[in-house]
Amino acid sequence: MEEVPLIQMKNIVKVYSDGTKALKGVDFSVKKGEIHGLLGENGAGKTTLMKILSGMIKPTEGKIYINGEEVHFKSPADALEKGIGIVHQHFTLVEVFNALENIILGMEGHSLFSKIDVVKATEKLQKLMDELNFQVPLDIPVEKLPVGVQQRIEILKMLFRDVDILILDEPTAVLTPIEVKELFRVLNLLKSQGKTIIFISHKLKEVIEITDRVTVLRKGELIGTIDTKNATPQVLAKMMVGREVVLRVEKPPKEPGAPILKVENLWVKGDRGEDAVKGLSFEVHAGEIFGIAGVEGNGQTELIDAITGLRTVERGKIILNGKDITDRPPRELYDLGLAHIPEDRINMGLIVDMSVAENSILGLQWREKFKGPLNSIRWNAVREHAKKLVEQFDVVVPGINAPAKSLSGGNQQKLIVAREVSKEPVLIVASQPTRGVDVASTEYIRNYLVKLRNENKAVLLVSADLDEVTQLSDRMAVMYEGEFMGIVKPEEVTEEEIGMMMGGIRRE
Amino acid sequence: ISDKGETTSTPQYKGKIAIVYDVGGRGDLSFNDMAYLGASKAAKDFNLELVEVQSAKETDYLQNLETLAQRGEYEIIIAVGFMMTDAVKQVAAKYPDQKFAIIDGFDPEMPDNVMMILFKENEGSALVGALAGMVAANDDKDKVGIVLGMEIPVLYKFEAGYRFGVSWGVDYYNQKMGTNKKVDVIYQYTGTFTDAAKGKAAAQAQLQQGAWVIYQVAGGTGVGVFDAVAEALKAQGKDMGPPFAIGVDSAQDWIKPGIIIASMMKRVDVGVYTAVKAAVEGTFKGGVVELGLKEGGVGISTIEDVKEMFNSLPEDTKKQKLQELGFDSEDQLFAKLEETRKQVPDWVWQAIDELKQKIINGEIQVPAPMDKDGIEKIRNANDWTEMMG
Amino acid sequence: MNEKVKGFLKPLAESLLAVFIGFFLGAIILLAFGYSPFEAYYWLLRGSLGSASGVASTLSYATPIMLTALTFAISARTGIFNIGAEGSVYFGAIAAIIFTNVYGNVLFGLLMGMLVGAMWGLPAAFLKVFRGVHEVISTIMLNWIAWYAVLYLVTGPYANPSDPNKTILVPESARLPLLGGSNLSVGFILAIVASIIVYYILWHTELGFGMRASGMNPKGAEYGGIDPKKAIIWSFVIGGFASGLAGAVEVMGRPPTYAISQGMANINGYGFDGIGVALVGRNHPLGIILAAMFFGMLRAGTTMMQIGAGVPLEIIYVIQGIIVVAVAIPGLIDIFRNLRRVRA
Amino acid sequence: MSLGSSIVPILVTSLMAMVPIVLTSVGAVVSERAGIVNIGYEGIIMISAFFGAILAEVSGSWFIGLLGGAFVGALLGMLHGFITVYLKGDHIIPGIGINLLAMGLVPFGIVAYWGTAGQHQVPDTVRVPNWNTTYGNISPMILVTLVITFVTYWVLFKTPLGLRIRAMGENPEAADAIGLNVEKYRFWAAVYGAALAGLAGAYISIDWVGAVTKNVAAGRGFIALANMVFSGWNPLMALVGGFLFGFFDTLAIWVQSSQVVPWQFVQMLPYVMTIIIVAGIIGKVRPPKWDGRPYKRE
Ligand SMILES: Nc1ncnc2c1ncn2[C@@H]1O[C@H](COP(=O)(O)OP(=O)(O)OP(=O)(O)O)[C@@H](O)[C@H]1O
Ligand SMILES: Nc1ncnc2c1ncn2[C@@H]1O[C@H](COP(=O)(O)OP(=O)(O)OP(=O)(O)O)[C@@H](O)[C@H]1O
Ligand SMILES: [Mg+2]
Ligand SMILES: [Mg+2]
Repeated sequence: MEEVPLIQMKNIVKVYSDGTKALKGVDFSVKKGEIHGLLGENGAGKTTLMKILSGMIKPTEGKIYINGEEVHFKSPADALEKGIGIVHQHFTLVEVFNALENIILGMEGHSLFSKIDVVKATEKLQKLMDELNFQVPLDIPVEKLPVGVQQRIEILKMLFRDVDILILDEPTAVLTPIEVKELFRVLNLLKSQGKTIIFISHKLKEVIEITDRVTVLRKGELIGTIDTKNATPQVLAKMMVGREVVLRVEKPPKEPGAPILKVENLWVKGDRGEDAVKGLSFEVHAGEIFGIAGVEGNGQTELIDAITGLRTVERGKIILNGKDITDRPPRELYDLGLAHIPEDRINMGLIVDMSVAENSILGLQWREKFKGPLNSIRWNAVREHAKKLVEQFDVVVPGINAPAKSLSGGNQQKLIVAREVSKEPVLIVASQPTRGVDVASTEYIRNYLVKLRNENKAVLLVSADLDEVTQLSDRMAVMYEGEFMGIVKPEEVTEEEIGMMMGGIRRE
Repeated sequence: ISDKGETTSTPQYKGKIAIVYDVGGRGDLSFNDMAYLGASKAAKDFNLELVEVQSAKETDYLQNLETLAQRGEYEIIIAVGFMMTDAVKQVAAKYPDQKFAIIDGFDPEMPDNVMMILFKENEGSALVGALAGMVAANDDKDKVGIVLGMEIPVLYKFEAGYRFGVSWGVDYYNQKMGTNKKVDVIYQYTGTFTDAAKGKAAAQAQLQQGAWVIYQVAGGTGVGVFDAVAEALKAQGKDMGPPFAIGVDSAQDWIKPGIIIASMMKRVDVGVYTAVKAAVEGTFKGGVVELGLKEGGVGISTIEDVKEMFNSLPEDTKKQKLQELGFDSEDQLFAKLEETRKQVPDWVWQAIDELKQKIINGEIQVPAPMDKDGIEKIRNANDWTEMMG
Repeated sequence: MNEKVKGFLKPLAESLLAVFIGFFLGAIILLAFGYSPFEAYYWLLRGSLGSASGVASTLSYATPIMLTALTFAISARTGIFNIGAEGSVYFGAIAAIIFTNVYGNVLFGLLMGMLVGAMWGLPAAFLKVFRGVHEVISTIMLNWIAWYAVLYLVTGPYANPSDPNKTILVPESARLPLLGGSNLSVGFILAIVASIIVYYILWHTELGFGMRASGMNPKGAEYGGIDPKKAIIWSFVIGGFASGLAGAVEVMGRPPTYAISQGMANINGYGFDGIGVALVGRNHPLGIILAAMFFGMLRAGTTMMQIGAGVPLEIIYVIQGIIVVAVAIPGLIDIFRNLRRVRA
Repeated sequence: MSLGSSIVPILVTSLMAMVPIVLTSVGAVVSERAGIVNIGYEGIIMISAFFGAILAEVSGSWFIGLLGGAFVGALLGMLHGFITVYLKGDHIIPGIGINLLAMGLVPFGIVAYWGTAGQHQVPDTVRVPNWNTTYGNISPMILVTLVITFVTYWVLFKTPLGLRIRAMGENPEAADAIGLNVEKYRFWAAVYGAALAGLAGAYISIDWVGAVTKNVAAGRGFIALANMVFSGWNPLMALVGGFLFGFFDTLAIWVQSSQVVPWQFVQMLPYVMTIIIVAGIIGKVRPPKWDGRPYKRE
């Protein structure tokens, strides 16, 4: 007799209000007591599917069954009611609240108007933490806690609600290897207690290590579900990407030229006043791609911000082409030959409400060829410029007067790359240049970075995608808590060595 | 009412007159209402249709007057308030055949189709000042108060007249009783004509400092003055002064019976009536018409005045007000007002009459400063004779 | 091109719908108090558009609120809610009076009015940029401060010795010429020109590019080599110019007064009316020209509305308020479309 | 009489003047703690003062008048909440609209309903009974204001409801994710804020000054907003700030009689103080993170 799955999602379709078709009829089922992996590239629809299962959003079409019984979730409350809890990819914590407040929020345990019984709540939580041997400080505002601890709070928040089904959306993306190990211990413990876990990740090895079964999505479609014991990284990768060969970039050997960017003993503070970059020194040469790898949140953002003039430097010096550019505004840097592909294209790289044409001159608007008399902008020249960029880089746009927000993510990124290259820079700072970008565009952008290097430009590349860094870089560094764990040539290190550096072990 | 504004003249009326109110508007229980009183009385007496136009802002005056003048169908257009002076001047020049009257407005170059009706508020204020001064002295108090609106020079005439009257009244008392009392005037420009809360706070401050009678010259802000005095009385378990408040412009006594002992009446109604009468009877002449005590243009309110003012209200409003005040009939209201006045000895009222006569026959001249220096001189003067000089 | 037209038509339609809602609810209120809305609106229209002088007064009313609306709009485009136009109007007016009495020249008066108005924009700008004070709070406070400061000048040092009810007059040599014997001065044309200049600045200059970019996305603007702080300061300054001009025009070109009257009754309230105009005009200078003329029409029509239909003029403010609340409803048009669909 | 011996009457007047500002500020604190900005309190105070007086007169009961004022405020809060919470509209614009509306509706209503222009005095019989002292009246509303302030503080910072409200203003996504109905909490917080402003309006018209004038709020709605910022979004501090405003306003009137400085400058003082305080203190206080931002789930 066929066992009834705990969760069954049938023919799920999701069309977002802007017309994006995120899911195109996906079937998904999970058995009780298993750890079920959900795998897929960026934008495959993993998060969307889980948001539907957790009641955050409603499917455009499709049915959900829990224990064989159809359910209609109007809100997360309904899903929690059925024992389904989710830890989101982007944490949903109230930053000024402490862990206790975050965890008991909505579950305070008595009438809305009576005093919160902190002692009782603490006791209950402490018991839970002791059971799992999974501790967090309860009385410190969570914004002061490291991300690893924040994630524990998120997990405890769900366990406090006695969920039977725990969904974790890319929980390991921000964790060090040691923290990952600890997380896996707890997940196995929970499984032994009879809980069901859905585990989302891009990381094949992790999925193979922790899950019982894996479901793979690609571009909003179900590719299939297999038992993990039958899976190899090669099989999964093929399902995920849809072709056998993983991206390869042609990179002819090249002698680096003179140093273009020099960073000397750089100290930079993060948003919360902590030292995010701690005394970094390095050089990037002409005709070289210098890659920086590492788990996100280890100071990469602050480093790039400082170099590109968006964050003040605490101590140290930045020199571009022989000129001291420490704490100079972006405008001056661009005039000195800097181009910057920022990690956040929606909030930084583009003014998404402005047109493609307007965006095509962001950071160049004062250049001679766009300027007319009386501080005016020569829109004809701008439009020509935009048309040229769009053609050269094959950016798919409804029209150059269309707002940038109407472009797909990949095309937005291409537009940014095109514009930055049009600055005719000597140094390109590229931060997560292919995040959330489809395979074809990824290939294009990576090859373009190599082309720039071949044209004797200096490229500083920051990426959380280890493959990207190792494939593109001539030299690479691994960043950990604001410091470099070592600067190496990619072909001279093993993946294990890099993994250790990412986990904070310095290489001598 | 559908053809109310059409140019076809309505057969049952002999003609039309128009009145333009200033931003205070009809129903202010004060200045504009007095104008209405005069206009409606004239309209009735001379069988005229009355058209009323309200102004929301100062910039409306020109347009309101011009719109009316353009129609060329009014016997006279009456502009209520000095703020309209410039507008009247301009429109009158453009429409020389149209007769105008302006209340409170003066301009030396005004065209001669405009009658400028001015009032000697200083004279009226002197009478209520004398009342205040004598009541205070008689009750052995040494302070009276005046709460004014925004500090604009028109108000200096009120302040000066009041100060003059207080000083005269105390002097009268001292001579009568052989004493040597002094009564100071606490004054306060609240900076607003509309915030009753400010008026109340100002009056409270004055009462706390010992003011025994408070004269309000502050429009909507004055409402708070009445309330503050009422409260102070209530705190002493009284429903009748002293301390008293004094009203302004119209006979406001009925608004808070027992609390307002009298009002400085500015007979805008008389002015308006005079102008309409002149226009209708063909005796209209441009230029200044100044109405003081002598002409009955200002004065201290009598019970009769209050009755007239009260009766000019629409019947519904009257009923509603009586009910709000807690009276069954008008008679009850007026009885209460009579009683209020009895709180003050008869000789005080007689003395006020005496002052009035002296002003009328020119024996006494009440100062009327028009600027800051002028009022400063009055404030610093030692007694009323010094003020006159 | 097509997108541009569409981007223009929808807001226009929404504003028209808001106007319709305002009139509709206004009619209900009129009916509730026993007035005839048809008569009221008939006389309103007739008074404002039915004659040459009606049109002139419509445009006279439109002039200052068009300028103060520009103040609001240019800052809104920079992501700022500047409600401090009121204060700049006061200062612009008093400056025009003071300086034309020093040197009786039209251009000089306008210039000084604008300059002082713009300077009054600076405190709020600096508080925002350097101290992080929210501009809604600071401009509200600064409006009060401006009110008392200018009131002091009006009643004190610059009171008119021969007519204490107002300030000294703008000398004849510094008065704005009137158009064709009407009461409408060239101030109206200045306001139109100012609108076009603001349009030009916002959409055709590097400065405007930076301002709009900062308004939509300050982080992106900074990345794009724009200093959002500078953009904010400029938005206050340009806004101050417009409101200062409004004040100057009111005293230099609004017969019969040519002065500030006591209580500043002839120059107050324009700042707040301007916000409504800007919102109905969708913070677009061209929309503002239309909206200002519409609001001017409402004001100009009230005289005839009173004479003809006996309706209290405050109803006009009620209608204005309803229109602005309606404008605040996002996607008004879509909501109506859906309603229609539901009913059909 | 020296200023020193005037201290008791000044304090009494200050307490009475404090009530509308504190009520409105405390309401605004709750609303903004839940993330809803409303700059229409000025208009709400005006409209509620008007309808509060009508309701008191019609019913013959001051109690109904106060409740009615709060109720009318609540209705306007619902309008604001509907636009900002459910339709995800801008938070500033509806407030501007409500203020404009009030500037027309109240003068129009005074003429249309009572037949007097610019002002209407509320009869003593329907005014809130006060304790008459020789230093001035003391209204029970002072006590009510204190109670409301302390209870609001307690609820906001000690109870589950408060925890939830604050979560809505800091991170509605977090609240949403654990099954709390963000829209419901935000909406009712906006209504609560407006209802307290409505109560403040009714207090002005049927208690404190006993009159409805066409400018009955006289800027107090705006002062209350400034006071809310000053308080760091904390009801207890709002009480302190509101008292200080009342105090300085009253003091200005007492000091003014001396005529040492032009009165205009004395009147300016509270506003200058606000700016100085807000500019100086703002570095330390921070508004709720999602204050004024519509929350959309998708
Ligand atoms: N709120 C939204 N509105 C419109 N489109 C959206 C929205 N959220 C996600 N999408 C789109 O839906 C698609 C699926 O997104 P989803 O977040 O589910 O992907 P994912 O598999 O979780 O990717 P990642 O690995 O990057 O987290 C993408 O194309 C994304 O751009
Ligand atoms: N708001 C919008 N207005 C107009 N067109 C839009 C809008 N959003 C998306 N589109 C169009 O719909 C198409 C699909 O967009 P979508 O974001 O789903 O792309 P995608 O498949 O995720 O691509 P990518 O991998 O590049 O992100 C794009 O061509 C885009 O131009
Ligand atoms: Mg995801
Ligand atoms: Mg995409």
